[in-house]
Amino acid sequence: MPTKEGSMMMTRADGRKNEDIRPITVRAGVLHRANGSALFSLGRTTAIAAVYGPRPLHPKHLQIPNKALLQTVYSMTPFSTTERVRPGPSRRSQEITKVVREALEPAVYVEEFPKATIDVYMDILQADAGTRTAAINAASVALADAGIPMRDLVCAVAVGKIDGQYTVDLAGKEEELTECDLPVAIMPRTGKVTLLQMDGDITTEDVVKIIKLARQACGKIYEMQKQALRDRWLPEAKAMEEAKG
Amino acid sequence: MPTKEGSMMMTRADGRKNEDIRPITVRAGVLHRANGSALFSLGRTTAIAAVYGPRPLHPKHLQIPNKALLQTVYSMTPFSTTERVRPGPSRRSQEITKVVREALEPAVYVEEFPKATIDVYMDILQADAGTRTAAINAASVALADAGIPMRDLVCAVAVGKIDGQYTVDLAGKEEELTECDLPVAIMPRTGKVTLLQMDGDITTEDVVKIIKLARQACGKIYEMQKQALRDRWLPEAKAMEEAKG
Amino acid sequence: MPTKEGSMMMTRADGRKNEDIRPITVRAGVLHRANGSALFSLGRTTAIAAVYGPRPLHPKHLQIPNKALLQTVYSMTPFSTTERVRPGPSRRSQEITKVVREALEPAVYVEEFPKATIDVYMDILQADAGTRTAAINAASVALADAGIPMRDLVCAVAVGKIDGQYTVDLAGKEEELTECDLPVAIMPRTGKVTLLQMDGDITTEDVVKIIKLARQACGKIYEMQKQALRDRWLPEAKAMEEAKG
Amino acid sequence: MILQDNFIHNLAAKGLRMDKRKLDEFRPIVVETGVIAKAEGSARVKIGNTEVIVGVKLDVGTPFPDKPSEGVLITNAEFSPIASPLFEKGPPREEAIELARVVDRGIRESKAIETAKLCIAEKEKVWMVFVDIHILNHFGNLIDASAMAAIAALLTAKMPEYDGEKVNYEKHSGKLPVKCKPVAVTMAKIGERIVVDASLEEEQVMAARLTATTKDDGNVCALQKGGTSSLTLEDIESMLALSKEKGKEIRKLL
Amino acid sequence: MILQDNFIHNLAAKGLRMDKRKLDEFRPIVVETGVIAKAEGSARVKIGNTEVIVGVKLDVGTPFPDKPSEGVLITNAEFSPIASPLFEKGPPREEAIELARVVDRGIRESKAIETAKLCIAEKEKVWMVFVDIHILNHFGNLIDASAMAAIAALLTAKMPEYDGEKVNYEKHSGKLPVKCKPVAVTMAKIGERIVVDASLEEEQVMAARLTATTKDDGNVCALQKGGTSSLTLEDIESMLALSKEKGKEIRKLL
Amino acid sequence: MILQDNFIHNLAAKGLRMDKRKLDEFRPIVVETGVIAKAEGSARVKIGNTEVIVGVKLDVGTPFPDKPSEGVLITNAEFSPIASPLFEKGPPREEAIELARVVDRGIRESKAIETAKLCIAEKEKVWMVFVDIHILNHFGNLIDASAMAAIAALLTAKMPEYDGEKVNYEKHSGKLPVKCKPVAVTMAKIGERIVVDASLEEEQVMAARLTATTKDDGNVCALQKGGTSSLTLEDIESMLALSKEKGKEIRKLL
Repeated sequence: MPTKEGSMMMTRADGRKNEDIRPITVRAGVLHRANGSALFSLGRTTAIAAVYGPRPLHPKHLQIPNKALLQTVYSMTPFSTTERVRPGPSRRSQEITKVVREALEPAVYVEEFPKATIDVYMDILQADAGTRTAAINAASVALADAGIPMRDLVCAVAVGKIDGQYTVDLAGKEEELTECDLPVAIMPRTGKVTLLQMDGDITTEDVVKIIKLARQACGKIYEMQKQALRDRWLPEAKAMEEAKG
Repeated sequence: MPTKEGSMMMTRADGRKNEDIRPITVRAGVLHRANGSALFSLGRTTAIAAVYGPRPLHPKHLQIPNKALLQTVYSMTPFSTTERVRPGPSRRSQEITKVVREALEPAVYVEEFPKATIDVYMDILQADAGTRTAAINAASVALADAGIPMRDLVCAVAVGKIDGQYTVDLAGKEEELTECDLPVAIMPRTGKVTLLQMDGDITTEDVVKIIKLARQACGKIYEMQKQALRDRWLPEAKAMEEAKG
Repeated sequence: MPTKEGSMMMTRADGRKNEDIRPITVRAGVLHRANGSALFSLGRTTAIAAVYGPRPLHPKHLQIPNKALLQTVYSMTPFSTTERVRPGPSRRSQEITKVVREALEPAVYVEEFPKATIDVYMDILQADAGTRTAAINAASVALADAGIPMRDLVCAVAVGKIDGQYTVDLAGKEEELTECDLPVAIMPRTGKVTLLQMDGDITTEDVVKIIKLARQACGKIYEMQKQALRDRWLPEAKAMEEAKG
Repeated sequence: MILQDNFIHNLAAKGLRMDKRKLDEFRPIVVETGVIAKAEGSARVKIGNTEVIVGVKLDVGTPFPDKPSEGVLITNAEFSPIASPLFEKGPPREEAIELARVVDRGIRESKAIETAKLCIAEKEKVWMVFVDIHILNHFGNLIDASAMAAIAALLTAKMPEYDGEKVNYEKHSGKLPVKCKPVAVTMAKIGERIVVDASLEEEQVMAARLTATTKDDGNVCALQKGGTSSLTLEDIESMLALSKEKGKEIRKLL
Repeated sequence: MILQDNFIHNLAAKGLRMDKRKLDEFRPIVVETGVIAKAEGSARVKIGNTEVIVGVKLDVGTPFPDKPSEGVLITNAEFSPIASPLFEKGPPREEAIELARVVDRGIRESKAIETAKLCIAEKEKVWMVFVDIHILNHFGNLIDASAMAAIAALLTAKMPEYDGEKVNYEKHSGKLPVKCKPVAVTMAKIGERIVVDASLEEEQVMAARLTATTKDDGNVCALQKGGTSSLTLEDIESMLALSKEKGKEIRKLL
Repeated sequence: MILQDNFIHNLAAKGLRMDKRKLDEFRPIVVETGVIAKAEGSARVKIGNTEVIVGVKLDVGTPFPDKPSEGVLITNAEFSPIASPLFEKGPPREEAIELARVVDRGIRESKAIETAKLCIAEKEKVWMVFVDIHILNHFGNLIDASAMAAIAALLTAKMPEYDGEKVNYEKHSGKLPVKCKPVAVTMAKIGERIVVDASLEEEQVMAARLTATTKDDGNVCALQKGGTSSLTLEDIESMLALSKEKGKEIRKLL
């Protein structure tokens, strides 16, 4: 991990220190037709997630006897990027749909809902690097918001290395400058890794250091996610409490 | 409505008066594998429609408990226009498929056939303006030809406004000259409107006048439609009568 | 049929005589997850076929009450030709899928497996003319390898006419030089024709002569096919025999 | 369902609605612009709980052969599954296509965008204006919300710079030339009564609907009837009058 | 179904057919041209109740790299659901693709269209000839009807004018250069007998079929065997002879 | 199924595997190149019964606007139904897309292909390198087999000649410039143990997997975690060490 001194010396295009993540916004319950939902922004990257289910899965031959099928769809809105994105799935979005599902499933008690489906839709409203991690952060809050039993929330952030410095939460042109782009998702309680991808050229030691740094950076995201859920549910809980009392 | 004098003064590229529709051909029973069918030509615009059903709808989850599902498909043949149309549905044809269905359904006793489907296919063989109205005119006769109980036939025509003159049944280059293009479908017995669309820029008063004019112009279409059904079925009815007697 | 003398006079780009087919390789059981499989090469043209089934057909409404549904898919690998083939079905491959199915079905006792499906997949690994005939030759061995009861194997070869000479098993640029390209499939025991297509411009007499020539050329293919099946199954059969004895 | 049908019908017959609105009353409307950083223009519109985002993107492309010196407008709507449990992933369905085309016609026929100013080189290069509609919450009346968001987004859209070879989205040279504010008002017929801004429940029981898009001068520039029943001429006359009145009110919010 | 199968087989064995035709007799053929106003060429062909329309459209496009100075032929068939309750909307199925490709090969291999005359500028611009087949009534033998309609439409097709930039479809400069009349004749094997112009019922029970397309000089330019059964060499010889004879008769109608 | 699950887990806990391999032992690997006549480069790789063919095709195309002087790499995988009864015809599914993208990233991020040498005319013409992966037998660990076959095929690929107008595939001008050998090693976590080169049965019971692609110098150039469970940091450290070691062994076979 970079020392405090080290990181002090280096500031980034947007004024952040290397270990800083961009300003975060998290809100739960933003969509009104879904069973659970959340909006997650990291700087100018914004993901919105909706969760439906658990509900019966049709057609029946897709049902899994001992657990729920977790289905995900990641997609970019056409206006989210500098160059308009053509509507419809791309190879990139299909791969992300898969890795995001595999990042979320370890945290969900899918075994509680045999034969059911839990559907998670993630739309990227604004894209400025880190869309898959934003999608995971939003989806994890949306799953909790839907009342689906979970082992933990999932927190995700991408880390890179610029001019020899580990750099957390790449944004804008940093993605072009980095020697590697390493998105990581973890379950903070245990520190277990649920998403790990990498593009670049670094040593195996660097990989381990970067994962540790990502784990650390996830701390703040985790707090914000929990706060969003408290903001959403505490007033209701209180109201119910009072009604009872 | 334009006065007789007014309309006398103005003749159109094809010699028609403003309130005149192009020569009409209607024939029922032109297709031999469908339960009902009709061909409808308005000048050089020709639509042919086939009706199948009522028949059981599969898969079952699409069935509507208290009425038949009316399904329509409007499509252009590749050779129907000056520039070849690529086969397959376009956004335009999918919208027309929807509005045509909604133009026909008010006339059909769909409630008589719960859980069934009634399928209406409309192919445009020649296109020279007014293809959606021709499709409706053909489909309505085809539905009657199939023996499906109906409140009324549906008659349709497009009206525009050229050089301040209301102009019925736009054809050829008139579509480019008009200040508005307003396709209307009605059920002649009650005068109720089942299709109404408009592109253009006119006053609300003009809209009302144009709808009235369209209703009037539909009178001739209605007569021709009924005649086509009589031509198709009277000989058969007579033959049956004679057989009995 | 060309006389020996005639054919001697004329040798081809690859040194073959007119009635010669290219070197053949046939191997059965090359794929390990399929119920039956075979690889068939004719010069630089290579087809590989996999057979699954007979197995129950879903959805049920596709089942045929008195026989199995024989399903085929012919496809070219992207790297099989000089210009890369775009993945996915083309109109050409869909037509070949159909004619190949109709070339194989006469040889299969489909009536033994009512309501079932037998699926035959044929991938062209290398294409140097004659891919549909190679696919049939491979598929026919794969069906036998799967233990599906058959009236006979199916053997196929294409014959053309270059400079007035009937020329068997066109390869490479011969396809451009020929006056006609006539792929033929037969069941050798009876000589019955199960595939017959032609592009070109020849007399009806020529057609008949060419079919006869193709039938003759299939003899060698037939022997090789049977040998491949013997090579595959004889050791196993012997082993079982010995185990019994 | 049938109970609710009757309930809504009975209410309407008395001039009442489930959510206590008057028949000619919209739910509260909120229009917010500049909500998407990378779009040239954007707006979020809420009508009650219905919520729509529109992003406007610009790019350089070739004009249509029959309009060689005019910019091109392309309107697209995605019914994302996040907005309703009934929306499914996959190609846009009929409803999404109709929505996009009705919004498109309102903009196009009102000549809101001065497309002649979007020509860079005749026959070769013009600006393409992409209007992308994204539904966030579907509680009825998507057409009016989308049309509002579309014109609001267009009104705030900035022109990126173009150096003859590529578009520089980080610099801007003025605003997209938009000269009027078409407003779509959709009216539903419930029983014999006409209501504006139908809620989702009302849409499910309505007999028919009419969308009328009016311009600043009160003229109509687009009409679209929907629904499986018919309208009388009197219905249409009332609806046209209503669309003009409501259009004027809504135009003030843009 | 099985009853009807046996019935047709038994009849054929006696040289008879359900509709009283002889085994080598076509149903009545009607060929009508110029039936589609906006097509450069068109024809409607009826064989009994089977009815097909073909429209020919011309446009300017780029040639194939391996034939830089030849016009391009594109043949397409749509099995519209209007023609049969078994046809469904959607992308063309195997049968439609096969039909289009068999018709295409008949035209292409007979060199009926003088494609060298359709070159406008080598490697750059040539005429594209689109032959679109649209089935109206399917009562069997679509291939022969479509091939007839295709060549009839091509024979009457006019060349629109081209000024180097765009096609003027309202003016014409002569006819499409077509120099011969390929005719497809499809023969079905029913039991041990061979029939021409199979009806829909006969197609359902036939063992196999062979389509032979012959040229004016009697040469064969395309063959296509279909069906799930086989043919003997004798079958093929009879069929080839029959196709020549029937081709000659049909050619007179074009 | 559950019985087999437990069986594999119990074995792994004891450091054993169904096929008697050690936990860090690959099945026998066979690499064969030049197997496809018409491909510029090709390889067949077997890992045990798993078998994959990769063909490399070259063509001339336009570069991406943001990399105007670099060749283009396109990697595609088809899961042909011949390889597994569970593969179906149709567009590539998620697994095939992931496979292709992981192989692609290994080649791309290791800069194995010297794309700068594939520029013919800046902004206009560059070589396109198509890497097509075709699975023949699926018995687990498709990623490693495909990555091996891809780099083996690239290493043997020849450059066809290009005369400024068309590609002559019959003549060659040297080899495709490939300067290193990225190797993908996929490790599966079964219970608490880590195995390399999981068989199909092991893949079905594994909790998670990690693919690490290493370069000649031992650096990692691509990572991809898969599976529905999680990995500890310790797992990842062991896996990275293992991938380096195994990568070195496999590199010798290329």
